Amino acid sequence: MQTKDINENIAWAKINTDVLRSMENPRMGYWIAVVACLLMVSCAVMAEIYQYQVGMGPGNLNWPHMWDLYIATFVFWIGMSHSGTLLSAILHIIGADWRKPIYRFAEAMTTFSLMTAGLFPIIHLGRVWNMYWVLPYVSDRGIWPNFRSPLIWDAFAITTYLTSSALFLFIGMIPDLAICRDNARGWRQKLYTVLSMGWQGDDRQWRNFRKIYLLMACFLIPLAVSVHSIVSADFAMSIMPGWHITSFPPYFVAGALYSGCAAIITLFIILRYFFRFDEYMTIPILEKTCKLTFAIAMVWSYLTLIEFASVWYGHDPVAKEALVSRFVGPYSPFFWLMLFCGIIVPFALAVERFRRHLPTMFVVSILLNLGMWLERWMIVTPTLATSYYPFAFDVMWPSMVQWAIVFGSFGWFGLLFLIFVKVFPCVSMYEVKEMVFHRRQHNSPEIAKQFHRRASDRQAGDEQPSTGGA
Amino acid sequence: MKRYYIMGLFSNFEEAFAAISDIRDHKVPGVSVDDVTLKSPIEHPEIEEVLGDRGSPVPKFGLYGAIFGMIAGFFFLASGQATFLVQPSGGKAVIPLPSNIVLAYEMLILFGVLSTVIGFAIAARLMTRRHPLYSEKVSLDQIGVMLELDEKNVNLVKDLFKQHQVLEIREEVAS
Amino acid sequence: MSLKNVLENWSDYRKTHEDGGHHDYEHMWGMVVDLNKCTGCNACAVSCYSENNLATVGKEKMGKGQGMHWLRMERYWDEPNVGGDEKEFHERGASFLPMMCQQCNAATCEVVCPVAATYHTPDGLNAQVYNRCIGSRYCSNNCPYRLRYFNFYSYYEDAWPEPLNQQLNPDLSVRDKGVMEKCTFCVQRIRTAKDTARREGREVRDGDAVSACAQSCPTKAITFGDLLDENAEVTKLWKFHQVELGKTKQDKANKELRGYRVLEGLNVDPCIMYLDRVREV
Amino acid sequence: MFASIYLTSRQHPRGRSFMGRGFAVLFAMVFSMVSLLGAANVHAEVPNAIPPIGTHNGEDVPQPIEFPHDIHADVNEINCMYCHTYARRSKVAGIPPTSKCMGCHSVVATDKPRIQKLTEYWENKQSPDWNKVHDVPDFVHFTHEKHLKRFVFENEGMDVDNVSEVCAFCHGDVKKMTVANKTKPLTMGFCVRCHEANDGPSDCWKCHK
Amino acid sequence: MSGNDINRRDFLKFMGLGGVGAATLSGCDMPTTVTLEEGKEKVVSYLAPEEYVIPGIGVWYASTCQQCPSSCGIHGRVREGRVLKVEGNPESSVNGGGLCQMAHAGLQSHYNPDRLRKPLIRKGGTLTEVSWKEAWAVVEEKLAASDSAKTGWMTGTVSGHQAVLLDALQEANGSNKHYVYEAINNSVGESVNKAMLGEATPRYRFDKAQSILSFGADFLGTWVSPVHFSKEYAEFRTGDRGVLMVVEPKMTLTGANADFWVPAKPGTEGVLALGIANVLLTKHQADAKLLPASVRKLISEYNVAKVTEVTGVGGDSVVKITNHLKNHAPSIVMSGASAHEHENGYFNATAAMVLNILLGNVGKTIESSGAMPDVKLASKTGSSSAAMRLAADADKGALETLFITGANPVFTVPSYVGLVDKLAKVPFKVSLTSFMDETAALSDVILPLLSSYEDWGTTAAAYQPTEKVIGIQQPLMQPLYAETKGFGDVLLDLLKIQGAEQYGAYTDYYSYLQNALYSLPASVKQGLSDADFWHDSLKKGLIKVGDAKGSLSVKTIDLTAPSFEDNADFPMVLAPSARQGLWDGRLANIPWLQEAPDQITKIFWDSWAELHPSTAKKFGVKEGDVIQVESDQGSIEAQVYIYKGVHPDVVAVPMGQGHENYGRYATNLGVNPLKILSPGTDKVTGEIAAHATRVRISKTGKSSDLARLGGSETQVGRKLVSTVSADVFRRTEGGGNVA
Repeated sequence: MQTKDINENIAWAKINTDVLRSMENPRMGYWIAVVACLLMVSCAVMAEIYQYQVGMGPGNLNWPHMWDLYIATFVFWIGMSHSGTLLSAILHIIGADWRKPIYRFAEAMTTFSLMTAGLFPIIHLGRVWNMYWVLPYVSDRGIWPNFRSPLIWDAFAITTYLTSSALFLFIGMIPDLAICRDNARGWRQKLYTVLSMGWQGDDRQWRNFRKIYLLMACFLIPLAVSVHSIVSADFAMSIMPGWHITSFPPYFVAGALYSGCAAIITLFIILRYFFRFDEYMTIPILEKTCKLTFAIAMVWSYLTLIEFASVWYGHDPVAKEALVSRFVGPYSPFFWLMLFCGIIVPFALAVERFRRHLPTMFVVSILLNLGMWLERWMIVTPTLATSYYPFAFDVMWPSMVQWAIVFGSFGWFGLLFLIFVKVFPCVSMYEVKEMVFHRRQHNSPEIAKQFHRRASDRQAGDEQPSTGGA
Repeated sequence: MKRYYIMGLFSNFEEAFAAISDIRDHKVPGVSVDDVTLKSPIEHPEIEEVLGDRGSPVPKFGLYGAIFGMIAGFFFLASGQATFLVQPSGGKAVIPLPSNIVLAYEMLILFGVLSTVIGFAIAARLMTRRHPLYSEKVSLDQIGVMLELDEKNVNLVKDLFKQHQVLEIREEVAS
Repeated sequence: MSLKNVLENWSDYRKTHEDGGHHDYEHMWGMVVDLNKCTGCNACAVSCYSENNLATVGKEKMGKGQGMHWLRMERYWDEPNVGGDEKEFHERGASFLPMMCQQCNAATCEVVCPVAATYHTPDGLNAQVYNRCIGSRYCSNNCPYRLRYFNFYSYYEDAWPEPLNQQLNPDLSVRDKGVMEKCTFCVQRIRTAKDTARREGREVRDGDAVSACAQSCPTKAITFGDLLDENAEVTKLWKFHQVELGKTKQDKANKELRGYRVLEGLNVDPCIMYLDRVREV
Repeated sequence: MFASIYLTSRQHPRGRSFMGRGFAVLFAMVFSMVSLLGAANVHAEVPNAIPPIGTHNGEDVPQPIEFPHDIHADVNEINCMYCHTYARRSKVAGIPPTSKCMGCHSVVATDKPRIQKLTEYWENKQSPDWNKVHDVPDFVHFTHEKHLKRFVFENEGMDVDNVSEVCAFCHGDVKKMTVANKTKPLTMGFCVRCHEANDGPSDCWKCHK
Repeated sequence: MSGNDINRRDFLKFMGLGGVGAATLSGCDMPTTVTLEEGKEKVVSYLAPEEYVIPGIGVWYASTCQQCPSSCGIHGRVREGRVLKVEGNPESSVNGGGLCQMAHAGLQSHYNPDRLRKPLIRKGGTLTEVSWKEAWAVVEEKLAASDSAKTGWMTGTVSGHQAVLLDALQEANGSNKHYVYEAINNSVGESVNKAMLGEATPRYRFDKAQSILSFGADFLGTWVSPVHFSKEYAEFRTGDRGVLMVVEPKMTLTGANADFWVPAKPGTEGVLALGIANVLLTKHQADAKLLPASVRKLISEYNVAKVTEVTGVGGDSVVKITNHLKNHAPSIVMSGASAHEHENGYFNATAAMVLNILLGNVGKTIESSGAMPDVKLASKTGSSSAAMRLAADADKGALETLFITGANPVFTVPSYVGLVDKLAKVPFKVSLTSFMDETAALSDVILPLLSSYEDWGTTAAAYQPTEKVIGIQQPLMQPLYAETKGFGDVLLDLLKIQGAEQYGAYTDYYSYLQNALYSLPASVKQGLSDADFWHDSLKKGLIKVGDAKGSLSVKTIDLTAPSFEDNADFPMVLAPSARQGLWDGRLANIPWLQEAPDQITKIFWDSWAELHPSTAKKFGVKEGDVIQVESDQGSIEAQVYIYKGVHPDVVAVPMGQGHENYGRYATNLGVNPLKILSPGTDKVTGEIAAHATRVRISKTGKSSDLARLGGSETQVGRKLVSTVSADVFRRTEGGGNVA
C-alpha cells in the first residue's frame, strides 16, 4: 500500500516528459468530452437566445419567484471557485507541500468556475443588453450605479477575484511555461515564448518569484473570504426571512470551500485516470484532500445546524415559518436530499477503505457537489415561496429554459477546462521537482549537514567539499 | 580588454554551490560572487547562504498598491455618490460607510495584486531578451553557474568548474 | 472638485432616514385606506389599470403569477384578532385589503437596486425609472409586501390590439419586457396638479392631486393627499388616529383608535395608513 | 470650449452638481468628440442662462411643404410662439394649424407654389402630415412650458422677442433654415449638462415616468 | 375638470396631435436611449382648433355611463381627441363621484377590437359585411313588405328621449310589442313595492338606517344601483355604525361585508322573514295593526322551531337578527335576486316587506322617491318575464319583424325556453348592437351602433335618490368607424320610414335632442336661454327636472304559505349568482373585467362552482377538481372552489361566462349556468325562477389548479387586516367625533 505522497526518486527529466506528454496528442475520449460539452453549451445558448427574445417569462419566473435557479447556480459556481485558493494559497502559506501536484488544476478550476459564475448575474437580468450599467463608468449623463446594492458589490468582488486568481494562476505557471517553451515546436512554441515572458530561471527571477507568490497568496485568502461573504450579502443584507441570517457569510464560505474540495476530488480522479498521473496524483494525496474535505464538511454541517438553531431560537415567527416550510414545504424533498448529501455522505470520507477506493470517491464527490448545489437552491427558493406576505405565497417549479441554462453552464466549465489541460501543464512541473528535491534532502540528511558545515565555517577555508550525489 | 560570459552546467546543486563558494573564497582573483548568476530548474531553499542575501522590492509594490487602492477606491465612490444626488434611497445616507468600506476593501486587494504583478515584472527583469548562454537543460534538470569576467580569468574559472565535475561549459564574448 | 464637495458637505451626505433623510421634502404624499368603508368591489383596481397603462396578460400568464395588478384587492377569510374561523360559515364576511405600493420612506427595495432605477424623490415618493431598470428583480425580492411587478414578456405587444391602444395614457410610458414596475401614486396626476398650481401661481392645494384609486372609490374609502400639508384630509386623519411617520410602533394615547400601517414593525416606514375593519362581535 | 466645461461643472449649493470638476478631463474627451462638428454657440442675448453644449448634424427630413423658417422667423421676424402657440401652455409646442397659415396666406404670396399647395390642403379640409424632426424617446417627457417659463417668462431681463434664442438652445438656429433639421444631439447627456449648469431639477422622475 | 361650451360635433372632427401614440418604453432597441432617427414619426396638426383645445392637456367632459342600467354620471378625460379615462361625475346624485369597475371598463368596450365596424346582412345563410346604405335598403324594403303592427322591439332598459322616440315609433307602427328584458333585474321587488307601497322603486335611506337586513339583495354588487348604494353604505357605516345582516344561499359582495351572514335554504327566505316577524310580535310586541288578520295568523304559525326546520337557520340566529333589527332602529329589510327567483319569489319579497311594515320602516327609511315629471322620459325597467313573452309571441307567429338592442336573450334565457327555435319563426330580425353576440348571430341584419362614448342620448335612471335628473350622454370623441350610427339616429330614420311627419324636420338625433331640451319647461331651465341651458347641461352632464314627491302608504297584503318539497335525484340547488364585473355576460368581452378577479373567490378568466367544505367532504372533491353539475335540462362542468360562504345544499356557479360567440376575450371561456335551468317561474309575476333549479353534482376526475389570485386564504398571523368591534368604533369615532 502506497504511503508516500510521492516517490522522491523520480528523475526530474521524467517529470517533464510525463507532464508534457499529457499536453499532447489528445485521444478519442478527449474529443468525445469536447463534443459533449459543446452540445451542453449549445443547449444553454439556445435557451438564452429564446429568453433574450421573449423575456424572463418562459423560465417560469413569476411573482414572487423573481430569482430562481440562475442565482442559485451563480452562488454554486462562485463557491466552486474557492477550492483553488484554498489549495494554492492557504496550503502554500502553511507549507503543506503535498498540494504541489494538484494545485494547478485546482487554480484553473477557480478561474473557470468564476468565468462561469460571472455569466449568471448577466443571464438573469431582464434587460441583458444594459448590463454594463452596473459598472461605475463616468458618463456625461452623470448617473452612477447604486453602490449600496450587494449586486454591485458582487460585480466588484467578482471582477477583483477573477483578475487576481487568473494572475495567480498565470504567475505560478511561468516557470512551467518556460519548460514548455523549451520543449515545444511550432505555434505552441510561439505561444509559450510569449507567455513565459523570457523566464530563464536565474536566481533573481526565482527570488522575486517566491516573494510575489507568497504575497499574492496573502492577498488571495482574504479576497476569497470577502468574495463569498459578499455573495452571501445578496441574501443576508435583505430583510427576507430565511435570507436575513447573521451566520450566512461564514456559512457561505464554508459551503464554498466544501463544494470546491469536492470538485477537486472529482477532477483529481478524472485527471489521474485519463492522464495516468498515478505517480503524481497519488492515493495518499487524495487521502489528504479527502480528510481536508471531511473537516470542512463537518464545519459546514455545524454551521447549517447553527443556522437552523439561530432562526429557531431567534423566535421571529416569520423566519421560523420560512424555516419550517423548508423542512415540510413543497420543496422539502430537495431540502432533505441536500441535508443527506451534505451531512451524511461526507462520513464516507472518514473511512480509509473508501478514501482509497477511487470509484467510491468519485461517486461521493459527485454527491457532495449535488448537495452543495441543492443547498444554494434551497436558500434562494423557499424564502421566495413563503415570506412576509401571505397573499404572495406561491410554489414555482423552474421550466426547461432555466434547467437548460444551468445544465449548459457545466458544459461551458468543462469546455474551458478541457482546453486548459491540453494547452497548459495541469501538473506543476517545477513544484513537483521541488517537492521531490525536498523529500530527497529530507531523506538523506547528511547532504544537508554538509551544506550547513560548509556554510557555517567558511572563513576556516579548509578542505574541499565532498560532493554528495543526487 | 574583452569581457566574456561563461556558464558551467552542473548535474546538481552541491557541485554548483561548491564552485560558487570557491569563487566567493576568491580562488579566482578579480571575480566576485556578485558577478555570479545561478540558473536552476527550481529554487534551492538555502540559496541565500551561497549567493548572499539579495533583496526583492516586490513586497513594497504590494503595500503601496494596496494603500492607494483603498484610499482612491473610497473617494472615487464617495465623489460619485456625492455628485449623483437623485440617489438617496431606502433612508440610507448618500455616502453609506458599510458599502463603501466593502468596496474599498475590494479595491485594496485589486490594486494590491496589480501593482505586485507589475513590481514582479520589473524586479525580475521579465520580458527581456533571454541570455545568449541560456540552455534548455536548465529548465530540465541541470544547474547553471554564469559569470561575466575578463578574458584573462576565463581559463581559471574553467579549471575551477572542471574541479567540480562540470558537465558542460559555454562561453561567449560579451558585446 | 467633487472631492472637495464630498468633504465640505460630509455631514449632510451622512444624514440617514433617522436624521430626517437627505431630502428636505417638498411634499410627502400619503394615503389612508378605511377598511370599514372598503367593500372590496375592485373599482380601484380597474381604475388603476386604465390610468396607468397596465397590461392584461390573459388567463394562462395571470395564473402563473405573471400579472400586472399594481393595486391588488386582497381577500382573507380569517380575522386574526377576533377569531371565530371555526364556525360553520364565514359569518362576518370577508376581510378585504386593497394593497398598493406603500411608498415606504425607508424602502428596502431602493437600497438594493444595482443601477439606482428606484430611489426616493423629493416628494417622498418611491420612484421607479423604467428606462433605467435593467431587470435584476432584486427590489421585488426585497419588498416585504411583494408589491413590485415585473414585465416577464413584452405584454404591450398583444395587450392592446388596435384600437385598444388608443386608450393608452400618453402621460406615462408603456413598459416593455424586462422592466420592473409598481404603483406610482399616479405620479402623472401629481405632476399635472403641480403644473396647474404653478400655472395659476399658487401652492398645490389638498384635492388637486388625487390618485385614480382614491378618485373612483364608490365609498370614498381611500383618501389621498400631502402629509406635510396641515389642512389636508390625510394629515387630519393621521393625526386623529395618532399614527406618525418614522415609528416602528405607534404609542397612541387612545389605544382604541384604528389607524395602523401594515408590517410597520419592519421599520420600512410606509406612507399608507389603514383603518381597522369593523364588525359587530 | 474648455471654458464651457468649467461652467458646466460649476459648483451648486449643497454640491448639487452632477459632475465634479474632477472629471473635467473626461468631459473634455466627451465634448471634443461632439464639438469637432462645430463650436458651441454662446447666446449673449439670454440672461441667466448657460446654453447646452453639443451639436449634431441631422439629415434633411422631407416635408409635404418645404416651410421656409428663415423667411418667416428671420426676414419677417415673426415670433416663434406666434405659430408654435402651445409651447408656452403645454408640454408640446404644436404645429400651427392650417387655419393659422391661411390667416395670412389667403392674401399673402398666393402665387407661390408652396402656398398653392397649402391652399389646396385647406380647400379639401385636411392638414398636412408633417414629419417629426426633433424626436425624443417615448419615455422622455419633455415639456416646452416649463423651459419657456425658466428662460423667458420668469427670467427677468429677458425680452420675449428674443425667444428664438431660447428655442435655439435645443432646436438650433432655425432662423437660418428653411425646413428645420436637427442640429442638437438631444441626448440625455445634453439635457443633463444643461440642467446642471442652469440649476435645473435633478430628479429622474421629472422627465422619465 | 371643466366641460366646455361648444358645438361638440365640430370639436370632435379634429384629429389628435401626434395621432395615436402613447409612450412606449422600447426595450430591445438600445439606440432609443441615445438618439432617434429624425422624420420617423408623423405629426398631424389641427385644421382649425378651438381656443381651449391645448394638445398635451386633457379636458374632462361629462356624460352618462351605459355599462349597466343604473346609469351613473361620468367625466371622461379627453386628450388630443381621444378619451383616455373615465371618472365619476361628482354632480350626479346617482353615484356622486364614485364609479364601479364596470364603468371604468367602458373605455374597453368603446375601444374594443371586436366592435362591429360595418353592417352585416344575411346573404344565403351567412352574415356578410355591407355598407350602411346597402343594409338600410334591406331594412326599408323588408319593413315595407311586412305588417308594421307585427313589429316587435326587444331592448334592455331604455329611458330618456330614446324611450320617447321608441314609443313614438311603436305608436306609428301600431304595435305594443316592446319587450324590456334584463336578466339581472328587480322586477319581483318592483311589483311587490307597487302592490304594497304604491311605488315601484321607493327610496331606501341607508344613510338613515341603523340596521339592514337583506334577503339576497346584493346592493353593493348588482342590485338596482350598486354605486349609489355603496355611497350610502359608507354613510351607513360611519358615525353610529349600522349593522348589516345578509341572508342568501351564496355569499355576494354585500354578504362579504355583512356583520352577520346567514345562509338559508334557497327559497325559504320568506319563511325566515315570517319567523323574524313572529319573534318581533311575540318577544318585542311589535305593532302589527297594519297587517291583516290572515297575515298575522300566518306569522304566528311560523314559530322559531318551525322556521329552523324549514329554513335550516338556527333559532339563535333568528333571535340574533331580530334583536339587531330591534336594537338598531330604524332598519331596512330588502329582498333581491336569490330570494325573488323562485316559484314563491313574490311571497318572499312580500314577507320581507311585511317586516318593514312591522318595524315601522315605511316612511322612515323607505321613502317615496316620487315620479319623473315627464313620465315618457322615465326609465322602462326590464324583467326576465319579457323574454318569456317574446318567446311566446314569436312562437305563435305574432311577430314579423323584431328589433333587438341592448339585450342578448339567446345567451341569458334558459335553454328550456327554446328561444332559438322560436326566434327562427320570426321572418325578419334586426340587431342594433356594437358587438357580434349569440343573439345578433341569429338575426338577418346587424346594424352596428356607436359606442356609448360616441353617441348622443339622455337617460333617466330607474332608481333616483333625490330630485329627478336626466343624465346627458354626450360624445367623448368622434366615432371610430364611419359605418356606424347612433341608436337615436336609427330610431329617427325608422320613424321617417313610418312617415311620422313631425320628425321629418330633424336632420339627426343631435338636432332632435337639442330641440327636445330647448322645449323643456322653464322651471327646469332655471331661466337660462336655450343656448346657455344646453351648454350648461352639457357641462354638468345632467339636467335637474325636479320631482313630484309622492308619499308611501301601506296597501293590501296577502300571504299564502308556501310549500317546499325535496327532490331525491337532485339533492342540491343551483345558484347562478350575478357577478359584479361581467354583469349578465354583456361585459364578458372586456379584458380588464376578465382579469380583475372575482371579489369573493379571486378567480379570473373563468367560471367555477362554489361548494361548502362539508359538501365537498361528502362528495370527496377538493379545490380545483372539475365537477359536473347536472340538472334535468343538461349539465355543465366547472372547477370547485371550497369555502364557508355558501349553503351546504347549494352549488353556486356565477353567470356571465360561457359565451359561444362574443368576441375574442369572452368566447369559449367558462360555462353558462343559465343554460341548465329547469322550468319554473314565479307564481305571481312570471319571472324566471333562476335560483330554484335542483341539481346533482358528480366528480369528473379531472383536476387542475384554480386560476386564482393570491397564495393564501388567511393572514397566517400577520396583522394585515385587523378587526375591531363596532362598540369600540362607536366609542372612538361614533357620534360625529371624526377627523
